[in-house]
Amino acid sequence: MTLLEITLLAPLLGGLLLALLGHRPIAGWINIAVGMATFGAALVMALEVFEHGPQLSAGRMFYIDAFNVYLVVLTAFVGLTTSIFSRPYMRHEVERGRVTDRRLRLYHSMYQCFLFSMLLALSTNNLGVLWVAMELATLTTVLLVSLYRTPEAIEAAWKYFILCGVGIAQALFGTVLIYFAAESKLGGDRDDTLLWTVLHSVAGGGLDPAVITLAFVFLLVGYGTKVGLVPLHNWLPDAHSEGPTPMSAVLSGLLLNVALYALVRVKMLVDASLHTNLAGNLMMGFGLLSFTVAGLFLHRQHDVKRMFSYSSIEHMGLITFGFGMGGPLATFGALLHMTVHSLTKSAIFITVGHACQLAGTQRIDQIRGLIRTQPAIGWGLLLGTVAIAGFPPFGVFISEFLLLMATMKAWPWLTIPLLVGFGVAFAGLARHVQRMVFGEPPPGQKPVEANMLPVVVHLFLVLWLGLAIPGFLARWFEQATVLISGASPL
Amino acid sequence: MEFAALSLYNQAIILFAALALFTSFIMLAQARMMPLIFTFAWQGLLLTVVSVLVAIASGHPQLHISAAITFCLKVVVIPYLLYRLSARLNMQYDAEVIEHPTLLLLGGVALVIFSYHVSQSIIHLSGLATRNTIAVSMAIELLGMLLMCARKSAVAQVIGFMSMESGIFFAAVVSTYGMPLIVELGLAFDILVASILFGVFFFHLRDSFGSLNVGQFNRLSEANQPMPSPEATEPSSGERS
Amino acid sequence: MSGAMIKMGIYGMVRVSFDLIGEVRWEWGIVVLIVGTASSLLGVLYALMQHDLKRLLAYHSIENIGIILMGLGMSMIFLGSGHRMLGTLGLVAALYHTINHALFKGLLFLGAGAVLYRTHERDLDHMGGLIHRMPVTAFLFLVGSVAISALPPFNGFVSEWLTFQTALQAPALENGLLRAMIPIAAALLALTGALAAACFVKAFGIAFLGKPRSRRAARAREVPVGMLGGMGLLAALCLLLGVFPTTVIEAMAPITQLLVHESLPSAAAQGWLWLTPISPEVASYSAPFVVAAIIVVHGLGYLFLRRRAIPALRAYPWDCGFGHLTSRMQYTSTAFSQPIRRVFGGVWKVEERIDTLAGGGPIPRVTSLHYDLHTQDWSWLKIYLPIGRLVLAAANRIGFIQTGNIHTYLKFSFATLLAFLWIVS
Amino acid sequence: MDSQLTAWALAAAQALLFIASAPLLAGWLRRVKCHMQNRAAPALWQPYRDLAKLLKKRMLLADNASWLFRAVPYIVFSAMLLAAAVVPLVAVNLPSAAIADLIVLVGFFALARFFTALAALDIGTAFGGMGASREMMVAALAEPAMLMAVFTLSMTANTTNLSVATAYILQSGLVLRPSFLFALLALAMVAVAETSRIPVDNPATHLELTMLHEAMILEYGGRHLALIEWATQIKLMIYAVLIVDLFFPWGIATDFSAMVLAVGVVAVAAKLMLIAVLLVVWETVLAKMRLFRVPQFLGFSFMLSLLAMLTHVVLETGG
Repeated sequence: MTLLEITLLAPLLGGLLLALLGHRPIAGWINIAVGMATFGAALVMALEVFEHGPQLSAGRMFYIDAFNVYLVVLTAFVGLTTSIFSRPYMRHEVERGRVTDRRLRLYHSMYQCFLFSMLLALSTNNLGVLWVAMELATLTTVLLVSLYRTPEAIEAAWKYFILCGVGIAQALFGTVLIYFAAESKLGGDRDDTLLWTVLHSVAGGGLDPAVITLAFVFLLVGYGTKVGLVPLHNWLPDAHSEGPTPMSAVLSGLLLNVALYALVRVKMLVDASLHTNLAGNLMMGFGLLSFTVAGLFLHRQHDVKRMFSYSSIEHMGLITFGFGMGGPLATFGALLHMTVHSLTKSAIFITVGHACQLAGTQRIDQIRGLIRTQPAIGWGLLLGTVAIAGFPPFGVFISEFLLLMATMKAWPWLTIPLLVGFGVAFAGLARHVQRMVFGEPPPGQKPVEANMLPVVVHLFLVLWLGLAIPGFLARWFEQATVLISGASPL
Repeated sequence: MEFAALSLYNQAIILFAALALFTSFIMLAQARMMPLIFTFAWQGLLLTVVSVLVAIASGHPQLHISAAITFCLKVVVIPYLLYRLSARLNMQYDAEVIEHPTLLLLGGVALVIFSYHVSQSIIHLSGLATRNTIAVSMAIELLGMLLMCARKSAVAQVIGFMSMESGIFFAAVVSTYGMPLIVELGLAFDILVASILFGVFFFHLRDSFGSLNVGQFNRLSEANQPMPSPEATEPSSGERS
Repeated sequence: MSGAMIKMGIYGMVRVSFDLIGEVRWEWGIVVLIVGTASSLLGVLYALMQHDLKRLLAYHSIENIGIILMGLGMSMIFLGSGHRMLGTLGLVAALYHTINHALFKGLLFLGAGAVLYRTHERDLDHMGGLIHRMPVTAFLFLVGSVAISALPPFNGFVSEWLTFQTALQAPALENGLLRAMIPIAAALLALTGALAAACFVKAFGIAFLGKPRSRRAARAREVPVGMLGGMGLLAALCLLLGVFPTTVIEAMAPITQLLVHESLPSAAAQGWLWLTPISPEVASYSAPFVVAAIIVVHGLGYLFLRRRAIPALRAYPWDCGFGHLTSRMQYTSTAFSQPIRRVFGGVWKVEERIDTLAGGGPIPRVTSLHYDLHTQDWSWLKIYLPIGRLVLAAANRIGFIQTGNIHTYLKFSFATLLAFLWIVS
Repeated sequence: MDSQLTAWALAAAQALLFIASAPLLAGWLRRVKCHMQNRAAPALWQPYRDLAKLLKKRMLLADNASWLFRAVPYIVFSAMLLAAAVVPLVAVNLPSAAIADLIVLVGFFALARFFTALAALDIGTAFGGMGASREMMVAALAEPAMLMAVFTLSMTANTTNLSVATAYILQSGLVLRPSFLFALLALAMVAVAETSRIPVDNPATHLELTMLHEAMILEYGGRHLALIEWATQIKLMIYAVLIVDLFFPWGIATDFSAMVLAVGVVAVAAKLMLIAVLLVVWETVLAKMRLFRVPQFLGFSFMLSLLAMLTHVVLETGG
């Protein structure tokens, strides 16, 4: 069994096992164990890829290169830490009566299935399977979003389901069009035609530009819905705020990344066959719009998880903008930003989850004085916010700075909206978080059982990435950058 | 190419495609629940027939498989599920009010023209005689989306969604003789799961909101929400350092 | 906190702009230089108007960041135009000032903390006379003040001197505009330095000198040895870094090697006694001599003047013959900065109000006088607040996107798709 | 090694000569002024007598004077002493010039001013506060103007080392640089402001509305006052020497033979006498200006120095 198979099978089998096992207390631990197995296998696989270069599995079904392997590791890692967090969190939710035992089983099972679908989406070599996995990810998370069965949760899940379903259907149409273009070019073995490796190798030779352009529009709208690009983003704040917090952490930290990954893969194809900057320009426009609008939305939030989900939209917009800009520096920055954003945002959601349990509500104006009631949570939230707002010495600062630099080089005038956007977003976060952390705690507020280990680990990693990108990681990013943009940033 | 010069198979394909498009329009205008579901099943059947015809005409036997899948899903399983659900939810005789039906149909016509315009740039690639059906498939997809936009009922939305999928599937059949098998299987699996989930959600929705009118779901609206009170607008430059 | 936090920002900038980007463009240098100059000047001007000690120090951080940025900007300009040595000089100046700022700002914040600890006052106008009650703190704060005001022989002076030296090499540039611009920036740096000195004369003078202005200040005690030790260490470092700059610059060589693959061998070419950043003919500075001279003068003064003199007599201050001196007759911090406030009037929004209450009687006599002064940065009023309002208004309006209605959302999606299809076809 | 030693000895001698002759310049200034204004003049060495008297007097300290108050005179004096040591009075190429360059010189002045202002605040009198506040304002405005003027010179000579700059100008002979003209004017105006002369300040009054520098040192007496007065005289002399040596360096000694040195002494004495006369004329024809006219005055000098710099860049380097 190859490492890749372990990486994929562990969550799949884990999901089945957890579905059979029911709600026993050990389920939480098994969840963690499966996460660990996945992460371990992914890490070893990553090291192998790092040493020996891209791997194509037997039957060419899976393709692992520098770009997706690091996302695989990131996914497995955040999946692991979130499962560590979710054990006490979900137990607390059961105690509060928000979740029944049956649903806890559903939660655990779906959690692993969701991880499986994301890992599949990342590692597959087939654009069609990529689409299938993305749809699967939607289906599994729909159940998780509606876990609490409150009217709001149901409503959010429904919107998520319909909007993402529609979106992903557009992506399917785009995939069909790509297949159409490739098929008319290649003929031959039909099963190979949608393979990424095959497509990428023929793309330079000229897939039909008109078809590819149309396909890209459909794919952009489709996967863009999942990325949460404005104006396709409307499902995102609902789904993030109404689902259980571990779900929000993985949705923000991982699902958006995977969708963006799909988009970038497609963009690589399109760029290779179009020789214009159409794809990049569309992505830049989309990204900038999302970045600005989401920053404004931050100001008007009453719900803390909703606020941070808008922050996710904002950062996704920024990353899309970066990838859209292309060029080694921007791509490097966008890759780095993807990483640090996932780490930071999942840490923030974990902290926010504890904070909400502490205050018994998600309403910002009722969460106060965290730092006094439970300093670990208060500091976690504060540092997380500082990090996500792009303050040095955290890694987000470095990646945002890189993106700014790249913008300054390629599109000097766009630096201004970017800087304004940073300011607006920071103000939006600061005005809410400051009061949540430092305000006067309401009487009778008691600390809760919290596992801050994932937060500490995540923030530490982000800090580390901000202080010094470790050599192997830098080379890794560099390889990925070369893959995507064709040139090295270093 | 002159239409009359086409083989009978191809003429039949184009005919059935036109009929499928027509069913889309019917769905758009159909206010009552049961006929809507049936129309959807009819559309599925037309697609199946097209697939089989294409399979025979082009000699791609694997299209038979996808035709079989389509038949099972779009003609049997999903309509049946929807029918059962409507019956259990006691809404099979419901009819919803369609606002501006004429405008909606005109919009549908515009969409057909639009998709024809869009597909003009790509159909030259196809070697198939029936390549103009690509425009039809895109139109079916867009009409499905229009249906979702226009209808208030959750069931109608699901039908619109499924109709979109049909359109895409149709596009795959007429442009490239279907997708690779693994993709088709995955797709079928996803659609099956989705339709089951939709069913589950109907109950949840009714439990939570008392109806399946999705237009009423706006608990999570931000449009009329006031801004958070501006407590913290005092200058805090002292903390700046 | 301030010292370290800001370091991080500079660190990030330096690291990214020199390390990752590699090729430095001089256009960016201009931007950095302008931003640095503006923030240093405005920072010190705003600081001057503060009477809250910590806030005053915070504004000085803005000023010092500006100075660091000036060094960096010039470094970028020189590097970008191919003058590697001079670029290194600018970088060394910036890095040196970064270290120095951390040291003296840390010292000053600790000092402010010590004062806060014993008097519970942050307002300068409620302090006064602390030099008698807290002599050691006063001395250490004075060291910090001298250092931040860029006076020899302390560390702040060295880095500012290096910045000046960098600026003076502007004739080496080909671009006439730059040649003219950089010296002007340097002159503004001089203005900043002089204003900083004025500000710290005010801060130290009002807080530590004169008579106590409040009961708390009158009852203050010296802080515990632990706190003094921390400050003492920083003060010693301030002096050491000021007196032995050559050693420091040599120690920084690996950093500059890493960043721009260059170091400044000429800086210490004449031995540790002489700091000669470019060559001894161009400029040199010997801090050890300065310290030695000050010590010698003090020694001679003691030998010839103090030792033989009769012990000094204590008396009322003369004060041009005015009578008894009370603490309320002293200059306040507001009064102290009044001339500068007049001169640079446009920089702040000044609200001045004088309430007089005239007593009754045939000849109106002023019985009570109340003076109220409120200064705010224009930048806050004219930039931040309107922008803040604008953002809030925009945020308020933009809520319409999130109607909560799934049909609206679907329409967005549909419209986007159609629009794009229209665009590309 | 031997020549090194001689050079150092000469440097020390020059510094001593500098500080020793500073009161003489002040005396000369006063004398000329009296003549100009038809008053009976004091003796040329009257300043020495004043200093000696002050040095001998018993100290009288305000009762709340702190240690800072007592240390300030020494700090101020040593700053001026150092400044005097680096300015080439009689000869260039002396090793002491390397201790500090023009910028450090400005730094010394700033150091002295900083501590004088602090000492003024120490007692807590309103006069002290007023003096300190005004002095710092004037300094803030004068310093950039002065540095700009100095920068013009040092950009021409490509050095901030005073001795090297003087030697450069001496060597290049008579060059009619417009930038130098502007810089000279600017520097002269700054010097007037910095040495507390009319029209910025009036060193001779104790009228509260007019005084700047005097207000700061009101509470000093005895040897402290002597040191501060002496330092002030040195400062005046430094400015005078700066102007004459930087702009009119002719006659200054470039090697250390006795003859050349003697010529240097005579030349500098003559030039200083002349500039003192000019200063007196200036002070006699002008009236003290209102405090808030001072910024305009210094602004004008800043503009001049800016002009100097720009003419240097635009006209003289052909950039």
